[in-house]
Amino acid sequence: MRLYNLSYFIRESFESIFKHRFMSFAALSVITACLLLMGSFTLVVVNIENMLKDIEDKNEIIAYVKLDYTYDQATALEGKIREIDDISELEFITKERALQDFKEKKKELKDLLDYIDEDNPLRYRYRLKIHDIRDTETVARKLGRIEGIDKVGARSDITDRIIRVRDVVTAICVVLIAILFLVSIFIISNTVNLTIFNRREEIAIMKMVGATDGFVRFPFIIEGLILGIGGAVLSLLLQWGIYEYIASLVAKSIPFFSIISFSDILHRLALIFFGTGILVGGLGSAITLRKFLKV
Amino acid sequence: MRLYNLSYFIRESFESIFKHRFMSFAALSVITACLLLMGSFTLVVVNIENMLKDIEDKNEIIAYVKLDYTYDQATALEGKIREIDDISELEFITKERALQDFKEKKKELKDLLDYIDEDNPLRYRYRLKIHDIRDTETVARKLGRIEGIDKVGARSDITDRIIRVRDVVTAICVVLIAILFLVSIFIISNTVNLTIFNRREEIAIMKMVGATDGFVRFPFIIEGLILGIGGAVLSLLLQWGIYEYIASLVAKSIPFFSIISFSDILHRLALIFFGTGILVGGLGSAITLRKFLKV
Amino acid sequence: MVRMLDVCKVYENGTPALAGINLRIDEGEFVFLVGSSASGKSTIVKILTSEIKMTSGRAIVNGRNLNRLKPSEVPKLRRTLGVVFQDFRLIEKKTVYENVAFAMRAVGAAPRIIKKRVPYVLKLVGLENKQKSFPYELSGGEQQRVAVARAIVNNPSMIIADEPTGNLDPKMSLDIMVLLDKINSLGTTVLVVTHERELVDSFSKRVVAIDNGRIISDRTGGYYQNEII
Amino acid sequence: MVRMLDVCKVYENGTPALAGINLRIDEGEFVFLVGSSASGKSTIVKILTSEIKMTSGRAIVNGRNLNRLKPSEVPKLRRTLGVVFQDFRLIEKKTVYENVAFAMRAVGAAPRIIKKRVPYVLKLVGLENKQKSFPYELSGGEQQRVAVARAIVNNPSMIIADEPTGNLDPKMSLDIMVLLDKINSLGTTVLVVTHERELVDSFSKRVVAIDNGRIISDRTGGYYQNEII
Ligand SMILES: Nc1ncnc2c1ncn2[C@@H]1O[C@H](COP(=O)(O)OP(=O)(O)OP(=O)(O)O)[C@@H](O)[C@H]1O
Ligand SMILES: Nc1ncnc2c1ncn2[C@@H]1O[C@H](COP(=O)(O)OP(=O)(O)OP(=O)(O)O)[C@@H](O)[C@H]1O
Ligand SMILES: [Mg+2]
Ligand SMILES: [Mg+2]
Repeated sequence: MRLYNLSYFIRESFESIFKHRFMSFAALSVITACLLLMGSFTLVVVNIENMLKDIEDKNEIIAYVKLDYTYDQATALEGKIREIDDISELEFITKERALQDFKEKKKELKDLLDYIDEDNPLRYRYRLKIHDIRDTETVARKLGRIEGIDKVGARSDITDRIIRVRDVVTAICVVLIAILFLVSIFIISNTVNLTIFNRREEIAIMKMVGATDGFVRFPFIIEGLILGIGGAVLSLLLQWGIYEYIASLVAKSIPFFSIISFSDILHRLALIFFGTGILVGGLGSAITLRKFLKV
Repeated sequence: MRLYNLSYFIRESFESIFKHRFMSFAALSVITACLLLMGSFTLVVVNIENMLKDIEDKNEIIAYVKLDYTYDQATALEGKIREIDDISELEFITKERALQDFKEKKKELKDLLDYIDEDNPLRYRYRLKIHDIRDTETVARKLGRIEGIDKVGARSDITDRIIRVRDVVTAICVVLIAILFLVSIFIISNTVNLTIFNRREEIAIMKMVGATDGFVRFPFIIEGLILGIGGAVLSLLLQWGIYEYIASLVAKSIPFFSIISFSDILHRLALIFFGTGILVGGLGSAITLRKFLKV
Repeated sequence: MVRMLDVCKVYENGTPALAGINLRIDEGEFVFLVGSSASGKSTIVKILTSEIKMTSGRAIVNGRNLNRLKPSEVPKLRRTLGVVFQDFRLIEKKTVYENVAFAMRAVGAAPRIIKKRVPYVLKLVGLENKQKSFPYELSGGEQQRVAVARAIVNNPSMIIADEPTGNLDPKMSLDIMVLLDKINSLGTTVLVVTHERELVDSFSKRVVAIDNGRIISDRTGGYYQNEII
Repeated sequence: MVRMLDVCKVYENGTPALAGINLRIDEGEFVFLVGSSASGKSTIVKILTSEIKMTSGRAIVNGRNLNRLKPSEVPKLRRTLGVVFQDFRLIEKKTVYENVAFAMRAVGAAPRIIKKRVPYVLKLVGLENKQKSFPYELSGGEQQRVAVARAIVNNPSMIIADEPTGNLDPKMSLDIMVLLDKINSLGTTVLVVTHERELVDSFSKRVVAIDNGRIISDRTGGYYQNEII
């Protein structure tokens, strides 16, 4: 392709966007709107996943040391426990600490418990967290096999619930996001279709005066790309504003809920936005055009 | 309007949908897709709200009776407690039941607790639930003022958290749904715009041969209505299928999570779908047409 | 019936099209409007049909004052006119029959009457076999004849035909003109814009010639005969 | 250069348009194609430009066999032709200049050449002042002249003009025809479809007459003179 053709194509595309501003505006705003929907949904999902991760983090396993083990014997177990994979945090708790904690939790029984201080019935114990909540049972079994560990308190009922809730939430989110993406892409390409359909005569005339398919198609594709990228930029900016606003609202009303910062997901979001914009704007135009080029 | 005009308008609308099938299909599928998005989101939100309600239901207030009250004195308090509004459930728990429960919860301490059976340090108590979790504090205060109630255990920290989470979740959902609705309506009317834009010449010609605005507009509006209602029916059916499928998936994997049955929300959903379809299809066409009727 | 008084038209882009037109066409007249390309003929037609607004001057068409015409009255004016547009303006997605029938429906004609009248008029222009064709399935001349049929179908009180025979062979052009003449003899005012000199000369009618937006001649019979090119 | 051998065309809706056309036009010839409305003239043009496919028969245009033309070769064929379409087919959103320039860009002309050639050609058809106008801002005759300008701008080896003067006054029609004649004398083959009998008679050229999809006469000079209507 000659260089002056390229410059012609680009000039032509910009001019055409302006000349068909009614349709360009329609296409641009639909692309922006759809990307915004995709983005909002992705952000919500990412935050939900993050919240579930938080809950998982609070889930812990307690390994009780045999009642007759001395302090030294109990602390000596640490090495063996550390041999188990997947453990992310490990903390040794003395009998005294345990009783203290218990008293604080159950103030009602404090008087009662106070007079058993000398004869503490509690055991030394380890409190540990693991990387993947799914491995709770495996880790518990491994802990149980260690000589000196009496009992393992893994609230596997709750763990199980959390896992299952997370799985279902993830599944629903994936389904919803998939629907949303398909619908968005469908809507965008539909709009692109309509705008090109609107110009089918123009295309036919170009072909009649001897233009090749490529020559007709090129400016359309560039036009599609410009609109796609424009939509991506616009929606990214809008998304940013909306997200920061909602995030600040949430931070004010539920401070214990940690919201992911926008910059952490910016690159992922940008990838989705520009990917979709370019794909549907450029490739979408190219595919739609085929239909109308057969003249 | 003469009767034969009406029949002409209706025939004309159906014919026109068929003749412009490319655009009719575009409009119909965009309406369906957008309604489907709205619907899916509404269903998710309704279920989340329902789940939060479930959690609220599990939240309870404990009113402890003075330690020196006898069984008869303690049970006599029930009448006074019932005088407080908002209470939805009320249960009296004896000292013995309370100790029993406690032992079961803390099996570790069973041996220790066993030998205080004769000297039970626990108090009689009432367990109660209220209609609106927001009133927890008020109810707790009122309970505290009753002669014979020693202490009120309302986990107002957790209650507070739940309230705040619910409020934020509701707020986010409202914002997201609002965005989604606006975007959907925008996209649909955009598509309607484009299809009418595509027919601007046809409209201009009709006006040039002496047709009044109303005469040109009427078939367009009927056409818009048909497409809007068609889209609503289609999306309602699709929504139903998708929902039942996901619901059965969820029921299998997290049985403790109660999903609302589709028939319970059918009427609300139908209202949204048909409302939007009719509004944007019919009214949208009417408004867009104004622009092109000025010839 | 037309009265134009000092009508000027300058298009939005600054092109002057009419520079003071004074024209009076009475009820029942038959007038040819001739003039070279771009002299302003179609502009006059567009002003008479209220498709565009004049820049200055005054005009009355079929008793309606164009200077004070409300938007809601425009359809009423157009219903008294039968117009053949230079570019035909057929509805692409309607058949020949429907294109003509639509003009009747727009004026509120009853279906019974439409069913009789449309085929009759299509036969007049020689298209009885093309009723179910779409415009894109017609030859240029056939499209033009559909436009003529649509213009006369409502028995308008005035027919304005902008170049109604440009795509027709001489024989058919003559037929159409004879048809318009016949309609005229029944009382309808007729204004025909045309380039076809032979045609103009073969009718002894009033000929208004315009050039550069001005009327340069207005007389009856054989306009071209006196000219040398 | 055209060879048509028993070319027939029946449209999708069953309308027979051509019933065995045999036509030979040699390099450098000037041919008028005449015939009444709907006789099949435009159908021949559309087959030659590969806009539609013939139903049966064989045809060669400028050395390309239409029966074996691949879709990718269609643009190459069209670049050797300059076509004036009966319905003009100007791009609505491009100015007069751009409409003509586009045809040059499509064949890969350099911008420098385009900048010189387009105004020159527009001047030939008398539109030097309308370069920046859009088609809807032009009179019927002006649009037609843009179409003529576009057809000749690329110096095609053959010009096919379907009714190129239907909207032009006699003087301008003659000018256009003289222009085509001049181009022809420089070696370009020219095929003109027309109804204007005077025009045909004022040139002593080969006249092919067609009726009902068949060639009924093919001789040189004064076709209409020998006819009585
Ligand atoms: N919409 C418009 N905007 C700007 N200029 C216009 C417009 N329509 C017509 N013109 C210009 O006004 C002048 C008169 O145009 P008009 O269409 O009245 O000519 P005409 O006599 O009908 O010519 P023809 O015989 O070629 O149809 C021309 O110079 C034309 O370019
Ligand atoms: N796309 C089409 N589909 C069906 N029939 C068609 C189509 N195009 C043309 N015809 C028919 O084919 C016949 C010849 O048409 P054509 O356009 O070749 O006529 P023409 O000689 O150019 O006439 P005119 O001088 O009126 O332009 C006519 O009867 C016409 O109705
Ligand atoms: Mg004109
Ligand atoms: Mg033709």
